[in-house]
Amino acid sequence: MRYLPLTPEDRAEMLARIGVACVDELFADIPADKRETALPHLALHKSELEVERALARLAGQNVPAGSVPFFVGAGAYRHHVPATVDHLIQRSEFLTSYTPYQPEIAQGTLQYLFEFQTQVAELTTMEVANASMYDGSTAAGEAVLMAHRVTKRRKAVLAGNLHPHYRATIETLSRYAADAVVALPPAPFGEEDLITPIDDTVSCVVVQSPDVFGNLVDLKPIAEAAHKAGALLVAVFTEAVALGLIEPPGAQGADIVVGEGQSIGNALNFGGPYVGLFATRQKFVRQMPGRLAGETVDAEGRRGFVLTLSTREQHIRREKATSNICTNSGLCALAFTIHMSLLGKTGLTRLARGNHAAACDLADRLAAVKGVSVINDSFFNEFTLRVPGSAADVVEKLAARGILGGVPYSRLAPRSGLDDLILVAATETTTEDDRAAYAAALKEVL
Amino acid sequence: MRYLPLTPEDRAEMLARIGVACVDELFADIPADKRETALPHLALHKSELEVERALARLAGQNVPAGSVPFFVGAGAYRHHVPATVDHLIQRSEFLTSYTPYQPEIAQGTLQYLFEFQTQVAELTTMEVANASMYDGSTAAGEAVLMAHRVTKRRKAVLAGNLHPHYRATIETLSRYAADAVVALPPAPFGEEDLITPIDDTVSCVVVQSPDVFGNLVDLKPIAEAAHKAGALLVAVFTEAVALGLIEPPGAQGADIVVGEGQSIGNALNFGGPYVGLFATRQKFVRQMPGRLAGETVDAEGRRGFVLTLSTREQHIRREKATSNICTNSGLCALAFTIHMSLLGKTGLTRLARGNHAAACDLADRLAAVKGVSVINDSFFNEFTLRVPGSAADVVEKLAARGILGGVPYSRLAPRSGLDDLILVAATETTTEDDRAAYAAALKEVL
Amino acid sequence: LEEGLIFEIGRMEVTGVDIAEPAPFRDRLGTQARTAPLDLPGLSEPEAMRHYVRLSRMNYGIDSGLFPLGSCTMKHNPRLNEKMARLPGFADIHPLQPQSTVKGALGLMAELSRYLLELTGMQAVALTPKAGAHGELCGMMAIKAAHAARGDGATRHVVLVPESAHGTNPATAALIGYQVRAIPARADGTVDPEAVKSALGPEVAALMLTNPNTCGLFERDVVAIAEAVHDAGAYFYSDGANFNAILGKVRIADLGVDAMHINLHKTFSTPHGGGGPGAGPVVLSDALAPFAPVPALVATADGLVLVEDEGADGTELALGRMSAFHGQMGMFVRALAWMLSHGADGMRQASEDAVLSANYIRACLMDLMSAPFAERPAMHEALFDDTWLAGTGLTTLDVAKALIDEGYHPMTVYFPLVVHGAMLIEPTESESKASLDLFIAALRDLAMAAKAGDKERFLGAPYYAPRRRLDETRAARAPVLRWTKPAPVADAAE
Amino acid sequence: LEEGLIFEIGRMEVTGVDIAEPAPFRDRLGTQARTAPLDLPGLSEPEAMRHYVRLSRMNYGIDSGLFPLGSCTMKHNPRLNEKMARLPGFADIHPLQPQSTVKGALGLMAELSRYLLELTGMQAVALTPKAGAHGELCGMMAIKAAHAARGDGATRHVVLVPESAHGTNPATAALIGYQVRAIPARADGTVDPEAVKSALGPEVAALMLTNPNTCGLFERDVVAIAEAVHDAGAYFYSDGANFNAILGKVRIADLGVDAMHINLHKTFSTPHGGGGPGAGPVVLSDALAPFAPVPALVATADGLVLVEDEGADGTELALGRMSAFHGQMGMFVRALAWMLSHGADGMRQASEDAVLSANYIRACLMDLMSAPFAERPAMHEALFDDTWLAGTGLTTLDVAKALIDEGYHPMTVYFPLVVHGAMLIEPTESESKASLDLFIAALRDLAMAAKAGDKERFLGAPYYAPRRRLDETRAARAPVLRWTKPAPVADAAE
Repeated sequence: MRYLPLTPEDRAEMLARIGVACVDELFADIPADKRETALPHLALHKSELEVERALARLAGQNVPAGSVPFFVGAGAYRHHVPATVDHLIQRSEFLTSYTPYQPEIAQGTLQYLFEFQTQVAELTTMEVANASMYDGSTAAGEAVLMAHRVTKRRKAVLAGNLHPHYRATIETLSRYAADAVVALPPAPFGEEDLITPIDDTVSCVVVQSPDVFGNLVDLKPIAEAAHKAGALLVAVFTEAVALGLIEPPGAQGADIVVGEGQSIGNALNFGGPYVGLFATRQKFVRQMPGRLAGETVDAEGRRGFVLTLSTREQHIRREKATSNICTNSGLCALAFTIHMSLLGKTGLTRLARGNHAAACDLADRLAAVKGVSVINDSFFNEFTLRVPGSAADVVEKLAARGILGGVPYSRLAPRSGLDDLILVAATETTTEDDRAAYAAALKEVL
Repeated sequence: MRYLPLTPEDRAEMLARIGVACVDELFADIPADKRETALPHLALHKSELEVERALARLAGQNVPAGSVPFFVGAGAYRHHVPATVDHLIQRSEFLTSYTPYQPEIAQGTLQYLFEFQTQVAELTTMEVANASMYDGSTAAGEAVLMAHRVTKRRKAVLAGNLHPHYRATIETLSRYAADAVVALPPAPFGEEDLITPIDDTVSCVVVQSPDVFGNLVDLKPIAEAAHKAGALLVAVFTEAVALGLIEPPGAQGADIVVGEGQSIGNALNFGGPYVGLFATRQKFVRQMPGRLAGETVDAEGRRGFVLTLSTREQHIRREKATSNICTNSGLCALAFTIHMSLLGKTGLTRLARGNHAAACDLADRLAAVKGVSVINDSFFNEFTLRVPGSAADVVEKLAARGILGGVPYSRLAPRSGLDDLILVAATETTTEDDRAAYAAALKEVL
Repeated sequence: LEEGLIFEIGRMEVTGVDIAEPAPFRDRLGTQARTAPLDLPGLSEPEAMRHYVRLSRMNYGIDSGLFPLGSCTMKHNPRLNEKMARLPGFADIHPLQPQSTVKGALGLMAELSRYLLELTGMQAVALTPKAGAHGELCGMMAIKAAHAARGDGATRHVVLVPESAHGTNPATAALIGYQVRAIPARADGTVDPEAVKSALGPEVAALMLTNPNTCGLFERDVVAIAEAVHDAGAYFYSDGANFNAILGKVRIADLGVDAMHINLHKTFSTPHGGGGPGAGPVVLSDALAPFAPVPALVATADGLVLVEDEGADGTELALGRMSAFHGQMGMFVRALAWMLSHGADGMRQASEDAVLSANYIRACLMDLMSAPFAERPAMHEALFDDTWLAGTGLTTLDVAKALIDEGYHPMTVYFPLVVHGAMLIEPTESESKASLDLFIAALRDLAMAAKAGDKERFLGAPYYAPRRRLDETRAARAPVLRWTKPAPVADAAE
Repeated sequence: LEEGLIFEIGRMEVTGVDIAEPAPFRDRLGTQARTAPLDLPGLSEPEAMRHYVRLSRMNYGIDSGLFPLGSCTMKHNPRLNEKMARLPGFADIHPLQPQSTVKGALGLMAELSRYLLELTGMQAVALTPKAGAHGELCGMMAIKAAHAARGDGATRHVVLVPESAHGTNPATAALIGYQVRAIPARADGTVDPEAVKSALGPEVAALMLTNPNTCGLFERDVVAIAEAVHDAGAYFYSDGANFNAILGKVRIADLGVDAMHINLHKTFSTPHGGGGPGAGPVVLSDALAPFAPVPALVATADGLVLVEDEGADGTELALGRMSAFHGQMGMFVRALAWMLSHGADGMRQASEDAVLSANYIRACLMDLMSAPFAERPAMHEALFDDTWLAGTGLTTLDVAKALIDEGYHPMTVYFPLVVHGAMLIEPTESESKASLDLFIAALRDLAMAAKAGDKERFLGAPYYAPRRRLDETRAARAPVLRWTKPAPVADAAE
């Protein structure tokens, strides 16, 4: 076996040194009647070539986004990632390192986490950010729990236009933690009233912008109402690139900002691994979940970085921890921070503008198709199309024509009654030809 | 431009420091009437995404070997290369380093070259090897020049079954160096008489085994005859994997062994870059071309490695150098040595046996097709098929059926009159299905 | 070895990505165009390459040397797996594409599930959890859901956790409102079934047990413990962190386990990546299978279907949704590549080699270092305490830091909490005997130096790392968690 | 930082590649089965990974820091290019597949050719040469063939080469039987047309000239030199090693060049890889174009065809074949990716930035270090000699080794030969101003230390590298060029 360095001779010598006759003596504590002697339904070891063939066969049964005109978003976005990013995250010293609990030999990880935290804080216009969560949806769940800790209240209000998966993730967590959730119905066609549900029992109101339908939401009045009631505003985003062009939640009064960081530096990966962004105000930092890298000095006075405030964490605090999170998204955060460093303000702004331009062009083309309308007043790189009949059918028919045209809202929220809406995204990776092909195909399938 | 770190402000500051008004003043020595102000027929800079699209479009117009049943050899062989190899050669410190003229900060390169030299010597059963040449064919040219230097004679005898490209490479070099070449006619069907042409004006006889038709050649009698006449035996191979299973030239009296190293660790790459192997006897080492890494110690007595015997080389010896070679195949040699280290004797022997088994199976299947014969008495992983009619037509017809079935000998040697022979290779990357498909298709096209 | 922060070396007008400005168009940002400053400096590509290469060189990884991190299982990460995960058919597909366009992805998830179920003997697997702790959360939610469905959810509010457990266990239990009751270990380092029995009662919802446990021992009374738990109407949650020791040696279903998460990034070698991403699929017993979260993979007459809706047929009891989308596909590919590569024979051999290596290390060091519980065979970890340091004036931490100077990552220290000054060494199956022997020699040398009174070698360590010991107290007292622009330096004339 | 040789750490029975034994079969090896021993130890995959990662860490690359290697042009290597070269449509195609199955590959070669011809203004390009020196050989063979075709091949046996030339120039000329006649440089570091004229004669076949030359200067009388060469019936070969300075600034055809090789691994950034592979396409003038080697790419009515046969129509005058197959395809892809990425604007800018940076370095150092020929603008290299070291007891080599301790690769030293103790610094266009300023500061600090008499800092340098200075004399005196099994140690009792 190519991965196992010990030879039969090595094993014999080692057994002799230990003083046992055979390796099974080392497994003596497993009850004899429970021991397994084989795995009869699993194949024996395979060569690299055989494994490649087996997996390539499975990969070949999928339609990669890059092979077709592609307009799927709804929480995960296809952007072009520079080759440098993937090269660098595969450096042995990044890829095969551990959580940086030994800072003397983990300054590489700790410094990029410190840089990542700064970038996330800057992007969201918040004061501090942590060193990443699993993804946007679980970060949203953690944000609600944190708001409960900060306000000592246990009821969250969720906007109706929150991504249904995020809503479900929060609801699941809250249900098992026995916390209350007020989830408003989706409101694709008009402005939602998020003020009325806020009272002094509410710990936080969770609002997404751009929301799941693509609308840009003015967070300021909601923040004001929340603050007046002693509640926090938790702002959510699923497309980090948007923040290059739209007003960040931190500038609109948000207290906790969580989002999906996948779209910067990370591939679609069929849903994971992704990277959750989590930012808040300095005063709440001791209630934050997750890891934090902090600056300090070493014994010789040189600047260095360590994981800090770990008394919030499970490995120190156990049942009193702010979260149970341990392994998070280190390498995805690295991809994010490298891509962001390459972009900088100049590149991010251009990227965001290119996305917005592509989406505006696509919206115009599709809205020109008879029977179809774009429901949004405003959007970034994703909008919602209203089609005659079943959105799910339209998407399937487009797929049969080789166009991945978006996500039927009904797939995310089957019993919402909103069966004629398609969420459509256009990034810089779409070409004019792609967009024209979409409009043409849409005309055909309707 | 993503690759150019200077900003307009930087440039202005630097010009000021230099004391010129604009950058064109620095180009003042270019005659004014010759200066170019633009490149009107070349496009402006492109984004990564655009470059990827342009090149992927070209790549998509080719048929990759891995996508079809594939049996092409004739000097370049498709083997499975472990993912580890390509990962490691892309380590920044290997990929972006220079020729190791500064040994204190190039021990990584120097040590692997020393290991490479040892592996090549061991594989060929020779005493010493150099740190790589461009490829097998140019190494063969250098071997002839070296034999001339050693024997102080200027005439080479080339076996008729030498790969025609190798023969042409040697002939070209010899023609311009005004050295004599006796090139025997190809002899696919029987044993070639290489003894008779050897006399005391001959510096070397150049023999390939397995030869271009795949035959395994007994080098011992040729070596004896050469040595008796004061000439050297230059042994050539184009498939390094063969040496895992066949008697190496060094054990049969060869004085210089040259070969193509591509098939270990390196991709097909449409013909390059490859890596030339070059081994000889210790006593000839000062007549060798190319770089040599040697062992020594540093100022603290620690083992270390340096480039050595550089008084043979052009950067020291100029017109008296043993060769003009400078840049060679460092990274391809690294790929070779990593793959070889992974294989070891055990893996190489198994790999070679697997290749031979596949070729034997294919030969049996194809020989069973009516009208077709395998001309070889012996072979390793490549043999020659005699078909009725034009081999070139058969190969084209097979290609039209999605099978890359080998190389018509007539493509390599258009005026040899041998128009009905196909060189057919089978490596471990062919499957039983591939081989069956070949036999079936061959039956159809004849 | 100093490298500035990107905020120090980057500049606002520089970018390492060429993106053309779009042609003028009417924007649809409404009132929401960004007005806030965006102080994100950029790096040209050569600058970025150098910055991150230099940072990486301050790190230690498995590829640098032996990584004896007990309980964390840092084993070889095959590059084949990285290559496979990057096939466009896996990396470049969207979780919400029509399912008809991702049949291979669903096939891969099904095959991974089959392997996990074969290796554990369990009935169902939930693939979505994103890490071990997230898997624990999923498993414990399933248990809570099962109690609720049975009607005793309100009364069962206690979870039993041995003192030696990972911190995630009590943290997870507490996160969903359980009260944690600790179970002490007995003298031999394992859990006493009698202690479990006396802690059980009608208020107990579950026992969380790591097996092999964090002392590196197999809980030999696990069957009796499981029976007691079940007899008391509770469920048996097993922490799968140490699954690497028993692949193909025992099926946890046969031990009475109801739920266990599997860290793909430990057992199946998806890379740790400086702290993630991981993946924590949870296997479930018959009793808990109906409560698995959505999305769930279901084999139908039309092929595999991913049921995403909690209200759909067959998912009425589903515990809900753990996160957006379907789980860590990138990790699934890597883990399956590892399993296919090893095969049934290689996986058993891997566990045997891991256990053999740990016992070998213990056997070679226990004359110099103190190894508690050494009357039992170790599993894949060798546990030492700090008794052997008595009188040296040195601590476990000093030994760990001195090990850095020997070219190694330290072992896990001060965990498990049940022995004093714990040092937990896990060599994994990835080390050659020569590598183990060098590591043993380094530790023996340190042990002898410690006993000989060479305190300086330890107290100042590490001497040969990119940094000496860092001031963690200062970091926590006034946390600096982000870069901020330095205040302008006051004019010298003032 | 010590790492054993694979022969010391590997073992014969170990392999890092799983290959199944084939089913029994009748072999066809005849009498040629291997009987010779094969002492090639294997490494398991984890061992191999660690071995090479550790070796790599003893190296310095462009990604480690500024690489000021004059005349070698070590610039940023974009990873996009590596990715492109690995597309299966380029990496996994065989040179002898039917041409109908490699139309994209031929298209790529045609596009690369078009770029090279546009940049040089020349008439034809031979893509096959595998490195710069191989390109020189090709170009000089074309010249020899042209003379032969013209009938004066027998008489023209001399090639003129300036003293400042790369060693490959005289070595190449000598390789194909030419006698080398040196041309001295004039006081300003360039070639005097009068010196060329007086060296020319009916026996002269060609002049080989590097331009910009190895002193970093543009040969401002190049047009007159070319005319003189042509007037004498000889050809003008230009060494393209320094092409990086003039991309888009001047077309070499306009200067009278007949042949020039282009190092794709210098100008167009295909990685140096520790010594290769390179690629050395040769551009040819009208006069030499007919003599280009086979294979040659020809546009026909049916599309592109690669003519491989020297006897085919249109290749009657071909000089022959430089090597098997069609050239360094992997390098072609990388070079074209670089050119497309830069575009016409970026390539000009790259040359301007390279020249600007070299002049900036010279301007910032010439008060402390002696810069010959500084009355002329430098091109992309800044040349210093060792006059400034007079009286310090230090040599150019000492400065180079001391620079290692500052975290840099040394500059090119003792080349060109025409100035004493030369130090040739080429920053390339890949450095930021901040990076240049740090480098300048390091050199200024060293220069001041040298002048202040701090000899120890230099003579013992490098202090902070994986190795101190190595004993090259010992290596050459009794060369050890391969590992051999150590003789068994005599028994201690004997």
